[in-house]
Amino acid sequence: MWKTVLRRVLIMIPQLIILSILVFFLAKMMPGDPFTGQINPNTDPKQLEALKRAAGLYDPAPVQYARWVGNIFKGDLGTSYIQHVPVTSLIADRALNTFWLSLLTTIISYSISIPLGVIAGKHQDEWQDQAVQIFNYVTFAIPAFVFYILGIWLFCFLLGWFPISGSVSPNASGFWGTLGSQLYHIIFPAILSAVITTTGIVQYLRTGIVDNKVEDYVRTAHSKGVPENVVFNKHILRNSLLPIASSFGTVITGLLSGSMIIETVFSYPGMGKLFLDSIQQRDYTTLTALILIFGFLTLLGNLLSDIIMSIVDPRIRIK
Amino acid sequence: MLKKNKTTSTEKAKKVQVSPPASSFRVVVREVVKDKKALTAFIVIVLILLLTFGGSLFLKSDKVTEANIIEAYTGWFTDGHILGTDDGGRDVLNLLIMGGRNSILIGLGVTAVCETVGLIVGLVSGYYGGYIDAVIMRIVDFVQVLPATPIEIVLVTVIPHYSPVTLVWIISIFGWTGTARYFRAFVLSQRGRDYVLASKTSGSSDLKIMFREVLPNIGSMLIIDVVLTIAGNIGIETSLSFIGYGLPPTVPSLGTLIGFANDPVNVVNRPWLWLPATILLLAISLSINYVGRALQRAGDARQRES
Amino acid sequence: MEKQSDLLLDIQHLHTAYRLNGKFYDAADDINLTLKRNEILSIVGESGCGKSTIASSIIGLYDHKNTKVTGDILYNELNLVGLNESLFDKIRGNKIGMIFQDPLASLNPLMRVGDQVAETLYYHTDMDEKERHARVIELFNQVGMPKPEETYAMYPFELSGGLRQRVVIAMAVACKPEIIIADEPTTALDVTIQAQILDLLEDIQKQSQSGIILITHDLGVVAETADEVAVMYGGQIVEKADVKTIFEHPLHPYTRSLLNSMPQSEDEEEDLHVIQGTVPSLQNMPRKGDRFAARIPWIPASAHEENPVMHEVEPGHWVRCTCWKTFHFQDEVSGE
Amino acid sequence: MAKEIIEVKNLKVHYPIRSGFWNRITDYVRAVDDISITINEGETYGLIGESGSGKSTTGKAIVGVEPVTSGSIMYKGVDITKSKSRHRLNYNKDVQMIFQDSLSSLNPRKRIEDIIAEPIRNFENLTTDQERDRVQELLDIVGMPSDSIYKYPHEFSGGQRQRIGVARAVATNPRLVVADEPTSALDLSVQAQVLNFMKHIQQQYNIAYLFISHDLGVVKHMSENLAIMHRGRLVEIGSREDIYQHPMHIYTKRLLSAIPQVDVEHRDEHKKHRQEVEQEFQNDQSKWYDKDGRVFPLKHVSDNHLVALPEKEIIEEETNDKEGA
Repeated sequence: MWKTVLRRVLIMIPQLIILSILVFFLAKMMPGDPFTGQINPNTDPKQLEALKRAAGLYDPAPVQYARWVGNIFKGDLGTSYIQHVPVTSLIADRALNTFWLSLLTTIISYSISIPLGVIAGKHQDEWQDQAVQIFNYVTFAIPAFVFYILGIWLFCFLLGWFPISGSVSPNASGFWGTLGSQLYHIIFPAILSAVITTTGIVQYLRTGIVDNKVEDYVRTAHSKGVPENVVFNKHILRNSLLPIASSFGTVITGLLSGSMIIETVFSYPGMGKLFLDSIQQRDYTTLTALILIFGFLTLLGNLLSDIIMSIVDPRIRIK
Repeated sequence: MLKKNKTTSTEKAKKVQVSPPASSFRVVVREVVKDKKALTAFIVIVLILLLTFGGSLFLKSDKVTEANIIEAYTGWFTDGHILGTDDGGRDVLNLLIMGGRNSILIGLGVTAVCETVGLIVGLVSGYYGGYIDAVIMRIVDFVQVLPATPIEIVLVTVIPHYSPVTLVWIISIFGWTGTARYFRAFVLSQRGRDYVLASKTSGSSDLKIMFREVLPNIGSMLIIDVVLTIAGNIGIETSLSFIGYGLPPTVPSLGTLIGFANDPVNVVNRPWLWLPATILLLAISLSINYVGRALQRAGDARQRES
Repeated sequence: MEKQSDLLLDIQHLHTAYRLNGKFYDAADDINLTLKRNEILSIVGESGCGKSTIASSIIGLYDHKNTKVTGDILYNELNLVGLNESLFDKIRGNKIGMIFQDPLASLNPLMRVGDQVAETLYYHTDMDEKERHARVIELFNQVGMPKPEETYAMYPFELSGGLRQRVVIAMAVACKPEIIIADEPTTALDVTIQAQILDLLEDIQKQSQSGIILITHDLGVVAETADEVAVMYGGQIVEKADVKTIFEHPLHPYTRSLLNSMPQSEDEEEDLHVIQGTVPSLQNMPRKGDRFAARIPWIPASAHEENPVMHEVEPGHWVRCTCWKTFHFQDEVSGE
Repeated sequence: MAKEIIEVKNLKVHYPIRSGFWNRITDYVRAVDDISITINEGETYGLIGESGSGKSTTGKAIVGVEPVTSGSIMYKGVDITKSKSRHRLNYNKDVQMIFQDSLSSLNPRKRIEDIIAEPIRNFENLTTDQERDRVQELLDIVGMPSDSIYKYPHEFSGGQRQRIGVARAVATNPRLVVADEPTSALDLSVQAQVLNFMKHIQQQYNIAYLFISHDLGVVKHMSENLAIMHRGRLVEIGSREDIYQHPMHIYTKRLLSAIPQVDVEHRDEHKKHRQEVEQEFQNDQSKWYDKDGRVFPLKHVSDNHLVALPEKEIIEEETNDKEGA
């Protein structure tokens, strides 16, 4: 198994390299440079040229790339054009916000979708299943942002149950007060994005259960005199949960790309919001760093999926 | 004499009732007519198409998007604006019609590109297998792990002479991989079937086998995938427009209209700006998906039969 | 006279119907069979004749929503038809063991094979985990598993077809059941493995004094292993006798046709016998008259009974319909 | 002496096994490992083996749909293991195939007419009318009604579909048809029908069959000469009589003894004999297989009876036995 995992990690290296090259060229395509907005507009153009030359902006691309990568390894992702602070520190607390939102979303998402998938699979074609199918169809069909808008309109504006923006109330004080306020701000966006991400898991689980139910080995288990509910839990459900376990990584990946929209709708200060703010302000260093981080996390999510799969599936584990 | 006998037997055969495995098109018609809810969904789609495509025939795009500050934020049913006006005094109904058409067109455009590319890549990868497949799948894997939305947004902002066509290409960069995977898996399962081998021994070329033997078996899958992908792609375009990085500002989109809801003032006080567009997009997404699901069920049922 | 206790299973007027497009059709139609201790009863017939339906009816494994079972399946005075599920679970795997056709599909792919065998013991014995493990190893030895200890921790995909079927057999006989139902146990296996598996079944039967119902389409397997034989066509038993009688004095036209179409005759140059027409589907099966009549059209309708029933032509030899009396093959006519 | 139609020489089909950390090729699966057979015009040549013995791979290599690792397959004096030479010869016009799974081998979305006409369209220039007449004629030969041409595969039963498969295989008047387990998915009575049609067509058009099967009863009924395969190699080649009456290799004996016999009277003797042979097979592995478990090269014991014999003593011992018998 360790060989499989190690090989899988090694596969990530070329992917990372290609990703970084891609991001590098994307960054090159963007207008502006580190001196934009930093230097007094009255500076002599010749002096500016000299500064740029000294900063290596006229070096051949590979040299610049190598320097850029070298800096990344040193933990230097550049300085924000606009805020004039290191990008890393800019991203750090935003990343934490996104992390909490994603974590809560994931927890809610699985705690909704697994029971729903089990109910639908167990009561295939009965009313329970049909109800889940309707839920599933709606969450699949509605574009996420439409769902968020309708949700915020109904629950935040009309009913006034949840705050419409921010990550914490400015009036919150004390440890518990702050935490409570944070949770209050985070819970609704988390529920909304959790509901919209259930589709895949519910569908996989339902299909898995429905398919496994008619497998011969289930008949064998019955013929051994294993009670019905044990056959379901021990044989059918366990085997159907396997592919779900590996979906974990991809769910995280999905949340990352979804963070942009949910954070916009709720004005939640996370990485997605930071990304959109940066693009609006033409803060290209921050943008580049964020794309790189997004890409890296996506790769990591996929790696996680594969590793989980290789641990839980004996057919991959033993080899 | 012998010759004559043969022709008569052939003619007799022609009269015999034949029931081919229903063609993809027939499945569409039959399933949609049989399922009343799907029929309703289908009618909704037709109505929306009539409204948006038919309506936009009577509109001039530059007129629709022309700003007229004096008339800004007119409410519903006032001054001849059934759905009021936006911040630039533009008629929301006109924007809705044009935006609906544009969003659907982008969805169709992206689907056309992605399905074509995905189908060809899936066919080649699945049929040839081996190294060709391995290389193609590595590429697919890589494109799939790229963070699509951020890159799309950056491309939208950095590409010069940016137009709706550019947007179609940008979204398509990331859209073809799912389709390619889907068809590859199917072709891979067909490749092992003996009818492909039988065609080979019958002297048919690889190209002929791929397009004349394997492709017809994909037919209904393709239709289902196209229908569901259109809905998904409309979603992607409107999402991007919603956050301000989809269609150019001069080109109306449902996403842009819904984007008005990002301002709390609009949410509470000016629902005409975003609510109609939200409802229209909801109707489009739900009905297209419903038809897609109905087709999928039909396809599954047929697979079980054979 | 046989002792009463030798009778393991007494099936009377069993009807098993499946729902198709809202209507029920008998897939097993008025089945009467008995299974005795130390006996191998073989049910033989072509695909779709209803032989597996009988097996699933006995062990109570069918889709309860779309299947209707009537009649009696008596096991020690206990009627298995309509038996409460929790009671049935005490019998399945314990008193009745089942072996299926495809050994790979019948094993849980994600569970160690040893644990799968031990699961049976868990539900029917008081053994603790250690004892169960020991018993599984013992069983693996008994079914001729080359390395029982190593095999215990293996997954089905790591074993060959023959070894997988040995696991399935170990599972079926773990609790020393009185009745073993083997549904096409060797169809998915090579002939050399088939021979070993059949031998194994016979050995187990001798040791445990159980009765085996062997369901197969292979007449050779029947001839080699069975004691009693029931030949099925179109959901009905058409001929029933001991194995010698079936192969040496077959009477029913279907039995005779089947035996004739086997490519084992000494005269290789001659054409094989072909049974005209095809087996009608469940929905199109004629429910009146002789179901095989349509495939022997040269026999006059008057030769068939209106409602064919089983006749005991000799003690223990039962044949459905009276058409066998006038039956002859087509070429026998032209030869006259 | 019959003229030979195809000569397989030292055919090898190996698949790489990748393992270890770098997924390098560490070994090969020797699916077909150095086999040579000759098929004569108009005869049925039986190829017998258990699953995984390489018999199907051999068949596919002969039809030209399985890439060959080494060795040659000579047809009309040309080695057809290269696709170029197959193309030049229009090889598949003369060498066709019948498959085991009749449903899988017929494209579900094509009508019977188009299925049977496919090889005709690729190899012959016929007008639409001529082509249709040819298809009708072929359906007639395999006993299918003429209205079948407008139907689709799913409308037929397994036996009927297999007859359509036979019609397609003989559409271009081939000289050799490779039949890969053509009846093993069929019921007994339907199997009889298909086998009868195959024999009739053979007599009518002088087609040679390579009949691949695991069923020794069927092969005995069909073929004059046969070869037994085990672990990718041939263990014994000979006439029907050689193999069934005087088997020499322990594996052949084991295979033959394992066939269930419809002889209730003697079933106990048969069982005893089978178990003795099995015992011998288990005990004498080292005598009949080399240290890697490979079958030895074939040696002539008579003109056309070849056996994979290891040492001289056994040959003598066995031939003595044979003479004694």
